[in-house]
Amino acid sequence: MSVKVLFLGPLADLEGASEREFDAPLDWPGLLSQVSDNVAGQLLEARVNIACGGKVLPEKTTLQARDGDEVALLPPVSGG
Amino acid sequence: MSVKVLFLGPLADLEGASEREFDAPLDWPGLLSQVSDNVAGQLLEARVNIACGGKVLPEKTTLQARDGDEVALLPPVSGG
Amino acid sequence: MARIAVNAPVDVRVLENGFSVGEALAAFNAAHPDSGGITSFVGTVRPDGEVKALELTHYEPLTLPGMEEIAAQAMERWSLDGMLAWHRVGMLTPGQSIVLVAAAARHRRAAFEATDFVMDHLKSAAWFWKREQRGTGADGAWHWISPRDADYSDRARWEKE
Amino acid sequence: MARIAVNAPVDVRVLENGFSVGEALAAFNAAHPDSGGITSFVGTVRPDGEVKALELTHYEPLTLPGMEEIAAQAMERWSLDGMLAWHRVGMLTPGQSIVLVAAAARHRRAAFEATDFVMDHLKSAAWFWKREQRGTGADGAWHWISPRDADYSDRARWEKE
Repeated sequence: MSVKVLFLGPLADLEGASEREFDAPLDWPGLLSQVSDNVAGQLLEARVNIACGGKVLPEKTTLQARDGDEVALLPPVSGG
Repeated sequence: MSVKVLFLGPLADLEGASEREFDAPLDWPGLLSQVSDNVAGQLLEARVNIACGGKVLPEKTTLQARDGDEVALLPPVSGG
Repeated sequence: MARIAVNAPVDVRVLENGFSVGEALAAFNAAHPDSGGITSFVGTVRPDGEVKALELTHYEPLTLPGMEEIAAQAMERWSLDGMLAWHRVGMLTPGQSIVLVAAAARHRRAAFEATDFVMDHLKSAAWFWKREQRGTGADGAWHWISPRDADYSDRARWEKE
Repeated sequence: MARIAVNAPVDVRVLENGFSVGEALAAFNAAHPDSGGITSFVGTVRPDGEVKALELTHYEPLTLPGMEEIAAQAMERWSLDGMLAWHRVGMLTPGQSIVLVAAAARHRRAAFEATDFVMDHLKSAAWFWKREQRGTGADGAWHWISPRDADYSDRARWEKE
């Protein structure tokens, strides 16, 4: 009964890990309370997105991850 | 004592020749009177330029070609 | 003759290994023989300063679908015969190509604008993160590259009213 | 490795014979290893309709100096590492390349705009004239291609206030 949370890009450095397992179900308050303070601060920024089950959430505070879901924390991108 | 006049692009079709020799010196009225009527009509269009001695004339009515000069009649271009 | 083939009309790839820009463009040209104009952009790891390496990470479930969506938007917005968008991931060294975008169109303005549009979106609206290794030590230090303000304003140019 | 070499920073050519776009761009990339971005445009004889051939004539005393002036304006107006502008003359068949323009720059917007600028000027402000052979007979009929209104308005975009 767990949710895999991935820390992408610079968030992995802030968390000190590129992925962690949290108990399912996992919602927005549960996520904020279990990640590091630095990452929690980042998650409150508008430019940081969350994907669940391979879909970016239009509104990240609606996160409702269930057992087996993969949640990705997506900081501002820089491609090209 | 002659000036070589080149008819570039579609002007060669209008003139029926790609080059002709005119007596030197050759000025703007002399040019207009010796080319075909069709080409003379084109020369009066703002988008038709004249080069003399390898330089485009800023004001074509100032043409003053001397013996040995090459005069080029340059219709609207289409490159690329 | 090109040794590689590209898909028509749209060829979008996330590449784990290096690629030849010349071969890719030759193949793209070959795939669009009826297009009057082809515009391309290639972005390369600059060997400036002390940069030793560039690492590009991505989030695989989103990366390719996101790039395909960007290409589809370009195909819909302009009258294009074809579009290519290739983006590297992994470890790159100075001089290697990061990204290649090309557009084939009957008219050159469409090709220019579509290539420009796709690049602006790959820069700041596709799921890549990059960091550079700089410094003089054996390992050097890694620095994440943040998007520049210009990257956001470049992309905002395309927002419809 | 590229079999041809391009001059840096500026390589302007009027070409009597066909050229390989892939090789030219590979050589241009090789000549500008420090540039982060390279934009290119290639224009090709379209095999649409009944076109059998395209003939490009020019006025040699003006052609190359005029193209060099266009390239110099681009180098002055944008911060560029390099510029390539090649234009064919003579008889071309469908599928052959007419023109290749490329710009190398640190920032991609400069490369895009400079390539766009040079193309707009080669279209309607360089000393080339082109005509197409169309039709079903053995010889077909030749038709001069006039510049389009769009060619003039595209170029007018670059006029400074």
